[in-house]
Amino acid sequence: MATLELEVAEEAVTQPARKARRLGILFWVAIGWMTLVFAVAVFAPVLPLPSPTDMDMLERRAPFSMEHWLGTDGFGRDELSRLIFGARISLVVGLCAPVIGLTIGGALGMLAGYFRGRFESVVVGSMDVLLAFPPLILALAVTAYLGQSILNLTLILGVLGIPAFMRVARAATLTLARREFVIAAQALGATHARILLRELLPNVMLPLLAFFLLAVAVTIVVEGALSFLGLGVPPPISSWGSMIGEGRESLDVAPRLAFMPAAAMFLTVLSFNLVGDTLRALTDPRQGAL
Amino acid sequence: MAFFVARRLLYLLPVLIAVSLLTFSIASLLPGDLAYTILGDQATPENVAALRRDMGLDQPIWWRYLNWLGGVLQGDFGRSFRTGQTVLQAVAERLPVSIELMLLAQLGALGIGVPLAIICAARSGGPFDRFMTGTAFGMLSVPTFLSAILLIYFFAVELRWLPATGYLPFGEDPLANLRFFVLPSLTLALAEWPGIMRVLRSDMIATLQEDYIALAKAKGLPPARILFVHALKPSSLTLVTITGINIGRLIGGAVIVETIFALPGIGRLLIGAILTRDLIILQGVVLLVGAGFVITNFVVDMLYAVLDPRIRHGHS
Amino acid sequence: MTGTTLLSVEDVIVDLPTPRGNLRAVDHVDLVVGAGRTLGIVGESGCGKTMLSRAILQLLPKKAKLSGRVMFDGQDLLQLSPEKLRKLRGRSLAVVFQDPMTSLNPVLTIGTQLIETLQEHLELDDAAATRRSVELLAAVGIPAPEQRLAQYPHQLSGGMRQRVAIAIALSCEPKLLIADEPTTALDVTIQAQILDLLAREQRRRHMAMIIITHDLGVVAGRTDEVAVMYAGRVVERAPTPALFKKMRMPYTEALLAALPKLDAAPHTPLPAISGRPPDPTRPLKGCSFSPRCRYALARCQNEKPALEAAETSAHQFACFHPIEAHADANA
Amino acid sequence: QKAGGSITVGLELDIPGFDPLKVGVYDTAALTASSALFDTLTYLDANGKPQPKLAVSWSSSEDFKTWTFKLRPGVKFHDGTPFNAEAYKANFDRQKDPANKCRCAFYISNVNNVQAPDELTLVYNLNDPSVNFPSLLISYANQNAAVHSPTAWKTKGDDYNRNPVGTGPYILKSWTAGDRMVLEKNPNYWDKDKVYFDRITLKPLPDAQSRFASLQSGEVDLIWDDEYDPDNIQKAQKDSKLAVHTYEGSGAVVYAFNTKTPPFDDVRVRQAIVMALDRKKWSQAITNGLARPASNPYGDGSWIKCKDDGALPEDVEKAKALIKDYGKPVEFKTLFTATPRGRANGQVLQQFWKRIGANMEIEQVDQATIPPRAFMRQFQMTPWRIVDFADPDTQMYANFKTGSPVALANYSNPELDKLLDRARTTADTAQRIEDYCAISRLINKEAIWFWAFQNTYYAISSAKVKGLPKMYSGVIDVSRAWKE
Amino acid sequence: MMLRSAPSISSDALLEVDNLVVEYPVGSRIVHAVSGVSLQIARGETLGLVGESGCGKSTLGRAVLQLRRPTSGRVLFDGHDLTEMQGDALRLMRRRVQLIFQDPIASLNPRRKIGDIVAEPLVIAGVKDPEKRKQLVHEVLSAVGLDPTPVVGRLPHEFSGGQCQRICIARALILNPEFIVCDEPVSALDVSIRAQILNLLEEMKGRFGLTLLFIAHDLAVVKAVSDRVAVMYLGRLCEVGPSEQLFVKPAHPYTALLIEAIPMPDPDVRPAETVPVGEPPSPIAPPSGCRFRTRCPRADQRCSDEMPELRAVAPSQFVACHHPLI
Ligand SMILES: Nc1ncnc2c1ncn2[C@@H]1O[C@H](COP(=O)(O)OP(=O)(O)OP(=O)(O)O)[C@@H](O)[C@H]1O
Ligand SMILES: Nc1ncnc2c1ncn2[C@@H]1O[C@H](COP(=O)(O)OP(=O)(O)OP(=O)(O)O)[C@@H](O)[C@H]1O
Ligand SMILES: [Mg+2]
Ligand SMILES: [Mg+2]
Repeated sequence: MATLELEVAEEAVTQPARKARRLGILFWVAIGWMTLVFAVAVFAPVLPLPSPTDMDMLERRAPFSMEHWLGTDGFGRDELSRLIFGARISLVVGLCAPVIGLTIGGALGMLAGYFRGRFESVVVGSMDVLLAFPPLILALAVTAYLGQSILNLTLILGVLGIPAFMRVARAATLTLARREFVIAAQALGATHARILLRELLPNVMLPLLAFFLLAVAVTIVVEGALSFLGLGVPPPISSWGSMIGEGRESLDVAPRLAFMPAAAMFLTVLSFNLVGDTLRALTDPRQGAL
Repeated sequence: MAFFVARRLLYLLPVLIAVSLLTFSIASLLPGDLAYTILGDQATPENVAALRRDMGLDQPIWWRYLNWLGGVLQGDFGRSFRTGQTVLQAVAERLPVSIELMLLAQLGALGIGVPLAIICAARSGGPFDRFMTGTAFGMLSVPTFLSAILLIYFFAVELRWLPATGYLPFGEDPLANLRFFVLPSLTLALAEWPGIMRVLRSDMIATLQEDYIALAKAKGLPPARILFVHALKPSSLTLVTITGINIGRLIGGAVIVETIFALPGIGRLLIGAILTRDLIILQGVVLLVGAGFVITNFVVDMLYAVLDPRIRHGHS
Repeated sequence: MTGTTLLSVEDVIVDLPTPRGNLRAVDHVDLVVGAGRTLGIVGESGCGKTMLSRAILQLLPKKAKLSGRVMFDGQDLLQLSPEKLRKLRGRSLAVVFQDPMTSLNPVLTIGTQLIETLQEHLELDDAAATRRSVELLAAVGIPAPEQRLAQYPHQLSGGMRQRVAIAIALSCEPKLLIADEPTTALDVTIQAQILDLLAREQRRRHMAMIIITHDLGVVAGRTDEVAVMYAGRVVERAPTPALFKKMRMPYTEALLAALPKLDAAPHTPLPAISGRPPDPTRPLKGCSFSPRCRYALARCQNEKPALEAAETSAHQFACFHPIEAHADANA
Repeated sequence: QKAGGSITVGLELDIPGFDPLKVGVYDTAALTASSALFDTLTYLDANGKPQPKLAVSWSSSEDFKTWTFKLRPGVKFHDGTPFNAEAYKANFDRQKDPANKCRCAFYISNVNNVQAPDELTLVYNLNDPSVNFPSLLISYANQNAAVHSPTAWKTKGDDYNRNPVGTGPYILKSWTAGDRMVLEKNPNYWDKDKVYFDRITLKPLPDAQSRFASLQSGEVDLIWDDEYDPDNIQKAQKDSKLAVHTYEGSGAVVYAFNTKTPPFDDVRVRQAIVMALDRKKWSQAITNGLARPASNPYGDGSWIKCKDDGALPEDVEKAKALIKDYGKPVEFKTLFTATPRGRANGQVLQQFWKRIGANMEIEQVDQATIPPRAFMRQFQMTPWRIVDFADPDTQMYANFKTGSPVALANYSNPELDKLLDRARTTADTAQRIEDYCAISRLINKEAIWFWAFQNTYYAISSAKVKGLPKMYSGVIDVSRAWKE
Repeated sequence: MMLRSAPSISSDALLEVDNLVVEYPVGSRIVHAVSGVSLQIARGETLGLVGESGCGKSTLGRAVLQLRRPTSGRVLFDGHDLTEMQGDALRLMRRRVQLIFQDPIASLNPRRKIGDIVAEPLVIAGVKDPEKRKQLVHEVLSAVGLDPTPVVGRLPHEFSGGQCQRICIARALILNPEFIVCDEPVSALDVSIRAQILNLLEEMKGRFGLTLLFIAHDLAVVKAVSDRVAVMYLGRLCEVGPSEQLFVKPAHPYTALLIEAIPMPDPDVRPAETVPVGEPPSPIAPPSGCRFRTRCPRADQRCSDEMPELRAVAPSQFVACHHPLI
């Protein structure tokens, strides 16, 4: 059986390539920005910052100074501090709401794509109902009924994201469920739960996560739109979206009040997607195999 | 095909019933009793009770729902308590605006997004592609309420090329009508093209790696024909889905844009209805908008079949 | 080599940058195809057959780096302007791909895909192009060709699709047809039909052809000359009869031996080639077959053998320890 | 002063309609339209004196409880039907009829009935004397005073609301909901020589920024504005091509405590809350200082001027002491509208009260939620507004009299009731001023409501627009304006 | 009855397929993937199953394993009717019957480590002890010629097709099954690797005493490993017989056609152009009578009227043809 000796020497099996080098400078810049934003957001309360809500009503829209590095907003509040505290809200809402969509929509989509049949019709139908319902009305109704809070805001945005996640998960599951490794698991006598969790989930997770990153970006922006309509974060809390909305009113006098949070949002959204794209390329088995 | 159409149409019904149920229950659960809103300073408890009785608000909710549904099935969507307009009148007035806005916005977004996507896909990884990716995310980070006012300042106040706000029906003066729609639809298009571009670009890149594209090149076809005839169509399924969802959403109105540009669209009607607790209008309009959405979805499904003959012929 | 040289590939190298480093898919390859002749290229998966054919067609991935010369009909394809190249492709230089399921555009009708080629190169009007398409489909053995024009690829079976692809390739009477594993995706019975069709059309139109395959059986009866590739290089090249009569390269021998024989008894162990081809991103210093070669000696690991002529100048091989004895394929 | 041309006016809100039974109360946008569509019995001149319009003369009884008006002859509604005392009475009766449950009835609660003894004579019978009656509720085209054609509302039914018919200088030509309302000059108007524009176009432009931009770009000639858009107002003031029109009204933006719920059941807390305010800074923060601080419900525009209105001093230290004295943590919620101005006020107030150790939570609700919450007393503190009234009686009585649905503070004080009753039944103006000032002192001392800013009304127009009358009660009346 | 005429070389049949019918509903129509197939496989035997793409080979294989429930018919495994089994009973039975797929890379979950993939059957079978599992995984990986230590921690994409197929075989073997359905296990592999895997399968068969149902479309490959060969066409069996006999003297025209179509690696054998033109008909509307008649040079009226039954033409060689070649 000489022919059977298949040496699996170290180099015969593909080495996971040295990842760091092929990530590129942009990736690290993006990581750097994300780290910075997360760090200041997490440590905002202990940073030596002026209070983001304390007003100096006579020092409104002050320009950059030693005291207020990025100046003050329309109420004389420290802009830098509001940006940093705003990052907390934008990130929390921007991350938590898609998580809701990811878990519920992802689970529904996987179940629908795996079990098919009537269950699938019901899931798809109810998602259509959710989509057919004007989102703003839902947002208005929920805030009117449950009141305005970050939690409710997150819930609304999360629920609104469910159909999209469902679609992504279902589409991925549909193609995967016919793949042979799933049939192989069935042939081994694996239960449905095991197949869903062990075989499908790790594979569905990838497109879902890619979509998740996009959803983070969209959520941060949509939160701003809701703030503009008075359905966003309750004042005096700041979020980037609400800051853009407030800044819009003094676009003539102090355009930076709208543009600084927009720039923060842009950099963060861009970083998220850069990192997401790179990570996806990295964890894609097909690309890795080349 | 006929079977396909019939089945989709049948599917419309349960979705619409669910939408109407949802609307009705949400509308009924809203705080702020209609009676108080109508009575205002007259809202003594006795007056409120009497008015509620008059309006049937003291009936159980399912009874009210069935009543309303009965009316709807007979084509009677009811009348606004505030303006006296019927739901159908109100929608008939507003819908053309929303539809025109939606169409022009989609046209704009596709007009910007599709060519860019094709160029980026054809040169994926190149400097132009990277630049456009950055620009796309930049545009995503400018909310419509900001871009709208910037466009107004620039095009209306500074350059005076276009009106800042307003509307004229198309029938009255087509040219003026279009001038009024340029900025609002541009605002929406600016918000939407990044999504369109991203989606189409990645689908295009995948398609361009297909064997049949290699074959098209090997046949010596000109690059334009390869991109537009061979690659675009098979890459556009996701694009169609996204556009369908966007259209469905915009039928329900683009509240922010309508507010800023003072367009009398469905979005402002809806928000006005909810802010004044004009529930009859709210329920009716949401139902009609929902129907619009479902029909759009239906059209999108049909479009899949047009785009992809495999679907048309029942192969998946 | 008889007749005029139509295509000559000279010292072609294809490098593909990958995340794991440079991948040399085609490594110093020289080939010649005479007008009206058939060349078979054989080799394992990943040995660079497709990359070589794409290098000839100038259809390499964007990031690929190509060097050497590809002389076709007197002009160097590498130096041609894209526009000139485009005029050549489909017109004088046609190709059929491996998988008929994926090589036709699923959203365009058969007719469109045929007619666009005709109109692009022959400047026919619609009626003439349609007429010619029908003739072509009939020539490749498709029943009811008029109706097929309006159909989409998915409405045809795999064999028929491959026939359509062949019809497209033949449409402008090319001088050279490259068939890149045209039957690998097909059933045995259909494979035979398609190969016969190719041979027939080639004879009829007097065009040159390159058949790429991993099955020595396919090239045996149907080619004038065979080149065996391994790890990006041509390791043996000979007129077909000479190759099968007297193969010199141990790899060629092993490849042939590994085919299950119809006349062997069931359960006879097959002489398999142990191991697997080297990682193309980590080229070996010596002969790339040496780790799997039962004749390999120290020299094989340290030095790359060049392609040298054997008995005749038409038979070349790259090996320090060629098989001297007559290797009977059916032994 | 030349006739012809047209004017386009940008208003904030979409007008729901004109039928008082449907809309209840006209808002500022509706008033602009109604003052062009409808006539009233009188109007106020630049000095605030009533002048004849549909009424050519009037007289009152000794006790000021009966007012008799002589009507202008030959006036016709836009639909051709004649205007006369009977038509006027029909308008009044329709609003007063309890079966109609009109919100508008609230404002005519002091009128017992209206009689039409002959074609051109109209008699108002009041419950309580009213010295200034001709300058009060009949002097501008609000829901009560605008005269509609009875034939029109009877024949049009539900559709009348959006197809109003009056006697005014302009006729409704077309009206697209949410968009534009086009009014054309009434060729048969009794006073048509003083009406210049051929056409008035009214547009709802809900967004303040784009509304101002529309004025700048010349699409509209005049816009409604308010002090919450201070940057633009101040910019316009400096711009020679634009003119800012303003009227300092009576009435005020106010806040009511719910005195039945803790912590506002304790007067110390209420006083502390009021004393913590710094209205100057407040005005600076939200309106660049345009808003005028208020210390009583009447305002500078009112004829009630008090030497002492009993305003609590702005004194943080004292406020802190009161809170400390109260002993318990002061935490409460205040309703605000979910609008930029609601948020702005909320955040500023929160700051003031934080300084004295009181913790206020902003509860943002949509506009439709505030009235029911207020009427059902489901609040701790709510914003409210006292609209301009030439006579404070109606509102003061409703807002503070024990048991009134609008007495939001839930506060009952026999002395206050007594003062309110006396102020409404007295004919002597000096006595009434004295009483109203006493009421102000009492309310300020008890701190059951507090006043934020006096009502100030703004309109910005292109400098070419002339002839805009004073914006009494915030009405932008362009029906007699012209362009240079 | 089919059952009585069903070919059998041994009374000790481990697997007995009896008049199996499998249909797929496609929209409003039905794909007749397998139409009344009866087979027996003796313990220790390898039955080769050949036929063109789409003729129902995989469907048959999957129906045997109850991965696709048959429309009708029985599948007796060691005397138990699998079609009647449900839930846990079936799951227990599955330890004794395994499956190897055509595409080795697709049949391994791209996101799980090789160690987990190979241990998965043990986990499902309830082997709780991780040490025990590890030991078994190492044993079986060594048995298929892979060095366990570097392999277990890696992902499938890091392996070549041949190595992946070894992993699949290891996974199939780890529970010591008695019977394995090999669904085109070498079709996706290179000539050189193919020989390795075929040899490995043969070796494993000897070592573990396996019974195999070996599916392929390549007759030469089937012949190399099978004791008997069954030829399928469009959902029906055409011919069953001992492999050598079948190749030397095919009885069914279709078998003959298949043998003829094998490309011979010999330049002197000029391929004869006798292959009939024509594509396999659609399984949605199969031809009446003999399903091969549309492509058969010998077909006559009887072939379209009457369905040929499987009958013996030589010792243990059975054919379903009205006009057999022998
Ligand atoms: N787009 C690409 N990017 C990077 N490497 C590639 C690409 N395409 C092919 N390769 C690599 O180039 C080498 C040669 O590939 P090629 O496709 O020419 O092989 P082949 O002989 O045609 O194989 P097969 O029989 O599988 O078609 C292989 O190692 C392959 O992995
Ligand atoms: N899930 C399915 N739904 C509908 N039809 C199916 C399904 N699976 C297979 N078929 C059809 O059933 C028939 C038999 O398919 P099967 O996969 O068993 O063929 P096969 O002989 O294994 O082919 P191949 O050699 O291509 O693997 C084919 O016509 C196929 O199209
Ligand atoms: Mg290839
Ligand atoms: Mg199969």
